[in-house]
Amino acid sequence: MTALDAHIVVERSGFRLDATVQAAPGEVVAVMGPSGAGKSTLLGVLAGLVALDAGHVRLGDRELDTAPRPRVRTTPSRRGIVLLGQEPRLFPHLSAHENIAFGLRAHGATKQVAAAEADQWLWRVGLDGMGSRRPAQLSGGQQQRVALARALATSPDALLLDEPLTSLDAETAGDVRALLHDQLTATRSTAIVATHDAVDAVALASRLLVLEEGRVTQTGRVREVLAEPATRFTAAVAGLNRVEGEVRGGRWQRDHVVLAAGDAASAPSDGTAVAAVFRPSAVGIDRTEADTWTGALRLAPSVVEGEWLARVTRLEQTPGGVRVRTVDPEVAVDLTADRAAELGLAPGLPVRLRLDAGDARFVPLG
Amino acid sequence: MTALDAHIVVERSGFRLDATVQAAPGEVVAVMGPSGAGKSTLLGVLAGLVALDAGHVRLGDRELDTAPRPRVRTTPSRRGIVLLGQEPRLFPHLSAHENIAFGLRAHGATKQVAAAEADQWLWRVGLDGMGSRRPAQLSGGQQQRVALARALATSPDALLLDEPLTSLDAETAGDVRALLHDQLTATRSTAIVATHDAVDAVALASRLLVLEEGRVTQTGRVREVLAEPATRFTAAVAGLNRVEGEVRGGRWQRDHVVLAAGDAASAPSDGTAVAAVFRPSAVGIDRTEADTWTGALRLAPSVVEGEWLARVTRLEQTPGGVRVRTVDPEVAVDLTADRAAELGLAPGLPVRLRLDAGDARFVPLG
Amino acid sequence: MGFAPRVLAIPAAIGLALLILPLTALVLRVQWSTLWQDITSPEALSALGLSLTTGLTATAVCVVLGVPLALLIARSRARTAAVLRALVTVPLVLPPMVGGVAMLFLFGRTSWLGGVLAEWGIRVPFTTGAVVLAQTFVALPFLVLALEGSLRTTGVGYEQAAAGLGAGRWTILGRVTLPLAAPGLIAGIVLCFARAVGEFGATALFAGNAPGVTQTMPLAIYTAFNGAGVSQGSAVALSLLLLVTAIGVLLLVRAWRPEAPR
Amino acid sequence: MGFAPRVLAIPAAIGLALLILPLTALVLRVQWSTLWQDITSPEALSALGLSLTTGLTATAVCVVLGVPLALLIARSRARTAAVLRALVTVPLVLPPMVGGVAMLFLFGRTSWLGGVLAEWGIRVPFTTGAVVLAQTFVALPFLVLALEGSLRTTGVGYEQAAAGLGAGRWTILGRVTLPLAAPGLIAGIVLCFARAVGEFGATALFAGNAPGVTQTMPLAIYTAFNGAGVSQGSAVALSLLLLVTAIGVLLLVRAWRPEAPR
Amino acid sequence: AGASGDTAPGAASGSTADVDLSGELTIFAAASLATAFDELAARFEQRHPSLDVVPISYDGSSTLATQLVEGAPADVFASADESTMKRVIDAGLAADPHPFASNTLVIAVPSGNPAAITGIADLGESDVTVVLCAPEVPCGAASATLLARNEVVVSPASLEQNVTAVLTKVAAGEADAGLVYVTDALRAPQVDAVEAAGSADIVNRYPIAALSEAGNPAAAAAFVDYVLSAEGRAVLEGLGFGAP
Ligand SMILES: Nc1ncnc2c1ncn2[C@@H]1O[C@H](COP(=O)(O)OP(=O)(O)OP(=O)(O)O)[C@@H](O)[C@H]1O
Ligand SMILES: Nc1ncnc2c1ncn2[C@@H]1O[C@H](COP(=O)(O)OP(=O)(O)OP(=O)(O)O)[C@@H](O)[C@H]1O
Ligand SMILES: [Mg+2]
Ligand SMILES: [Mg+2]
Repeated sequence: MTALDAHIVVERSGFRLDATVQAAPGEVVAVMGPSGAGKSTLLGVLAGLVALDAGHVRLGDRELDTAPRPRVRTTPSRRGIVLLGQEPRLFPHLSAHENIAFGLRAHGATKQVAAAEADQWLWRVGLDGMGSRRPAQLSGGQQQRVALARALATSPDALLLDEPLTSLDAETAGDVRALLHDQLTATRSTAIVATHDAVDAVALASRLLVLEEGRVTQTGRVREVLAEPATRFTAAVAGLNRVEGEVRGGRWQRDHVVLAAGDAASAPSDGTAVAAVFRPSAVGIDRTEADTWTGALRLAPSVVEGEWLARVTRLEQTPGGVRVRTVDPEVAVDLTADRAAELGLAPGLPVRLRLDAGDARFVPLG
Repeated sequence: MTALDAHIVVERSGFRLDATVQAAPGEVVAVMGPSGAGKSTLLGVLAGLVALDAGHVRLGDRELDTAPRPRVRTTPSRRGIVLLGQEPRLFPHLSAHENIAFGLRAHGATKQVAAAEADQWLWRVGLDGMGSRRPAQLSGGQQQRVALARALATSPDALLLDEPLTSLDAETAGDVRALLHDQLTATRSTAIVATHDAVDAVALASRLLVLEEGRVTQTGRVREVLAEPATRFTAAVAGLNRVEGEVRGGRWQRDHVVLAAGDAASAPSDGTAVAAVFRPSAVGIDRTEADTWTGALRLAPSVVEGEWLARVTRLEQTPGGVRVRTVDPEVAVDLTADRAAELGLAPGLPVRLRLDAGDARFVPLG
Repeated sequence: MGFAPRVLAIPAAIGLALLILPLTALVLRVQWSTLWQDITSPEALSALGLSLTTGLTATAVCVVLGVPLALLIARSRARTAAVLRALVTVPLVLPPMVGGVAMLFLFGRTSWLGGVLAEWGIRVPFTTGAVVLAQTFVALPFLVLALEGSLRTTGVGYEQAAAGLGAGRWTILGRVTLPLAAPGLIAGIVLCFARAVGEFGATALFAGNAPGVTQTMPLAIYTAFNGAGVSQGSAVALSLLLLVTAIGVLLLVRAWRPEAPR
Repeated sequence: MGFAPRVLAIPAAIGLALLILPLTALVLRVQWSTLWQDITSPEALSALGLSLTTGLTATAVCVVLGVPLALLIARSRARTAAVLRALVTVPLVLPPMVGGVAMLFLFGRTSWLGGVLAEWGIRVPFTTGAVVLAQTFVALPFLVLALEGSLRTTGVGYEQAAAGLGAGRWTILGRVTLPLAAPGLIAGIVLCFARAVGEFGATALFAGNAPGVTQTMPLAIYTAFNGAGVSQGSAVALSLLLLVTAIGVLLLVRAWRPEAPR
Repeated sequence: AGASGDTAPGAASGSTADVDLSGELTIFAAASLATAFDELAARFEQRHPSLDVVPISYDGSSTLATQLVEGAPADVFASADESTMKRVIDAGLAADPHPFASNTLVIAVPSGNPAAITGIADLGESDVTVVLCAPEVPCGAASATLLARNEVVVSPASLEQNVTAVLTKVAAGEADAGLVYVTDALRAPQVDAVEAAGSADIVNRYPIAALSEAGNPAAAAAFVDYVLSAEGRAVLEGLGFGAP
């Protein structure tokens, strides 16, 4: 049995969303995707704020929406679904406390109960004593927490959260994430959480759905998706390099990059398209003997397994050190700040990259 | 010479901001702090949107604000400072293109120039072809990018960015971060960037200012601050454990946790307060022989250097595996998902933690 | 003046002066000797009572009919909204007297509707009900247009948020839509009540000028003005009475401002 | 009806009917035989021309004075705003006839101001200028109150964003504040123009009724209505003419909607 | 009170005084009759204690006529001119109107007569600001005739909608002179009257009629009779109205 089962098609000029979403009762599904992929639109359809152009939305055994015909459209308040939108949209004329109570009252709580619960929720999101403030008198992160409390407090059949933890600092985000996790688990809510942070997806959801340009490009258990990203985007989310190539004679190859493909060698036949997935920190980096790209190419030995020449395109400072981005193929390399200083890298320079095939995972392309 | 020099005091019921900010010409300063610490208020004062209760704001050799008397208050448009607020507040009645051109026009560009530049900026933030859309027809991340382009396009003397990269996915955020970095470097803009992400601070800023409850708790070069966090908050941002204790006889001690304090032993005298800082992944974890906390305590040997008993309070799924939070003292431990499953941890269980003193850094308390 | 150019204080002051100076001139001409007598005469008080009763009733009717109408227009597509707005604007343009004639033509006994009503024994014109009807007719557009402006400015974002939280339509209306449009609603109610209380032309024709039944303050002022010669003393006195009372009522309306945004 | 309860369509329809049916009744009584003659008579056309000129001028004056005044009120603290709003509301409540007398008291040659003006050789009453003045006096509150409602609803968030981008006060006013309050501004202009064009009482007393100089349409209609003639045919015809013209102008105002939000 | 009117219907008024009238009496009267009819109604009510004279509705004659045609409930209608009364008669609402008073024009000037107006010829002077009633309304029609007879050409500053408007402008000192009815000039304290040559020939007559749909026909007839009676006439004359 599925709690939520939807096939959603929305047509807009220059954009088409066509996605299937399913969630078992009590299951939390994370939705990730690049900016503009259609995450908010998807949630908007489920909440009844965006009209369906084709498909259906089912919750439990109720048909909430169908289109194009017979056209059914259940009004948002009758869906038993609560949406926390990407813009929190706290009611500016109500205090933080009244904002939280609003959701509770809308779900039928009496005045007293709503007031008492709202107090509790304020405390839970760390805003004890700020209940009487208007949203305009709260900081961005405080507003975000009130909005989250307002949505969570309603404990609906299904909860839709659109980037619930943005504008929170690491520490507060951690606390709120734990609160959210506990609440979702305790109420056994079916929930869909759109997020940009793999940390949220892993911590909150059991399944991950990757949406790109309106289509689902990958779906599965969160850790599995992150470990075997099917697209560049998912690899970036997981913080991994992903290079597409093919397997020939037990070796994985992409242009002049060749790796000994251990288990990928069991692929049915030569020429299978396979992506190599590896962590940026697993890649070794060295200056080449020559100072210029053409010089480096001239000096380059013929293809060596696990080693290749690359050109630096960008250096990015990261908390752990420096991330070096190279082409072709596009590979990111992490190294410590000391090592980066020692190498004296700069965009445009040629470098020699090394990768132990054991550090790579080979994923056949779907 | 400093480009920006401000001492900012703002009084509000239950909140007092009292902070000094300085930035050299062309310097980028990151401001981090918990939700509600006063970051947006600080930027609001610099931009002239929030009134100063005491102190001053100087830009170059111009006195922009002084208070309480003589009270000077320069109108926002005369400051040569541009603020990208936490809420992007794109003008709903103008298209994306017109929104970007608005900032340019406000800075005196002619219509043609503004239009041409706006086109370029749309392209730079990856929104080519979406220029004619109204903000309501853009996704959250697209709006954020338009707002950023609108602010950057003006190339002002000083730029204030309040969480410029929220609601962007990892990949887009990376691209925009690089764009922002290039732009700040190329125009040698003095900039203050409020952010919740250490990645932003490291990539964009040379100095970091940590603001907590309205006060500056730490300031310095970004990497140094992150390496030697002076508060729990900063440690959380840097992803580190920070435990305060004291040095006695060449050993660092906090309750029943004792570490051999190598270089901290050179501290002037015994009893000096010193914080131990270490990565969660550097901590080893094991089940105790006993299944209950009291049982574990009973069985515990006397104090052993580099080992202590702790109780699990929370388990958090992370992309890398599992983070185990323990008390007392509060220490987070990272371990792989496999290892976590093998240990069968749960909140409330006692565990034995191990830390090699070589993995810890000892920071005397200021 | 917030972020507005400061020189605008000059036209603002001129505007205010234009509105206030004539009233000052009026007050200066008040005959203080007879003022008390004029405003406490039984006719004056009965007219005042009638004005307040009918004015408040008409305002209530306008709220009941006008708020839905404003919502309808504000949430219609641009084209439909334009047509509806034009229809609502029409009665505004009409000199009120013509409005009164029109209502007489609609409800009078020579009309079809008037005939039907007469058969049921209902006579609309020349009753206190007719006063309320006339006032509603002239005042309704003000409420609708002022509120519609605010409703459109507010947009549907917060309504969506409320719907996303599972709030029903009535809850959204009462707790979100109207409170957020409160400045416009209050402006509308003020305009509406002021127009209803000051209404003269349509009432004079459609309801008549029967003291105690349909003679509201403006009609009493008109009668005093026309009848008692040109001393205008009592007309001015009555005007002041009307003014003070209406302002009093309006200040009460202002005081009721449940949840003002920002 | 957006997120509003659907049953509200019923009162909305009733409200609309109340506004439209009387006009239908009026149209039904038009004497088609003399209609063309009535509305093309030189007097009618001159009155119409005068009405349009003065109405548009008065509206322009109202915009120039009223927009700053609305801004002043909308961006004042609650207490100041309440006082200012009450002052602006006063002229609304006054029957226009009394307003006319008040203006006569202010600008008439027996008054101090009138005396000063007379010394400079300026006479205000009996001139077209007086018509504009009277219309401005009665119409200004509508613009101010309707716009103020919208300005307050919009808030200062976007103005802050614009200031944060370095925009000057005039830019903010022209490109942000007014476009965002456009629904209210347009509602205000519509109310203002409609009230100015329909204005009768104050004009009649303050400006008089000289054809070609101060005889606007409502005065012409009133004259026709009170005329010795046996039927009000020409009064009705003139009313229709006024109506159609005013609606035409208002539709033009609507068409001008530079940058409508949402 | 003796009945000595020159028209027959009023003759019986003395005797009807004894008839016991009861119920309500509703009167519609032209605005310029306000003072006179308030007085008359009060006296009439005193004579007939069980009769309740509803406060009189005053307005422009034309407005009242329109209302009567559309069904306004009234027993008596007193109009300021005969053509308006004709509209009511044409609608079948009244049968025989009786003129009960008349009025003539005078020149109204602000008190003190600042422009030193001495006669109708002065109204033609170009430096004199004159306001008149609009020719469409009765007093305007009379004014036009009067001026034409005296061959005076006036360029009025304004053609007012009614007498009150003329008086207001004169009283405010805004106009130097205006043509109004005698009764109006008498009522206005800040206004002096100057005789207009030939005005006696141009008389405006006020007709009164009991309405055929009157709810209280007896009282209506009695009131009409009372107005026409000597006592009624005396009251009217006291306020400046002439004989019909
Ligand atoms: N009202 C609208 N009209 C037309 N297009 C729209 C509208 N709203 C959104 N879009 C477009 O639809 C696409 C999907 O938008 P959506 O808001 O669902 O993206 P998203 O995945 O939530 O992105 P983000 O991560 O930036 O919030 C985008 O390309 C956007 O530009
Ligand atoms: N208008 C206001 N009136 C009163 N208090 C306010 C107002 N605005 C903000 N505050 C309070 O001032 C403090 C600082 O707010 P500020 O917005 O500067 O925080 P912040 O550091 O930007 O937080 P965040 O990371 O959540 O955006 C908060 O405690 C907030 O509640
Ligand atoms: Mg989104
Ligand atoms: Mg902030």
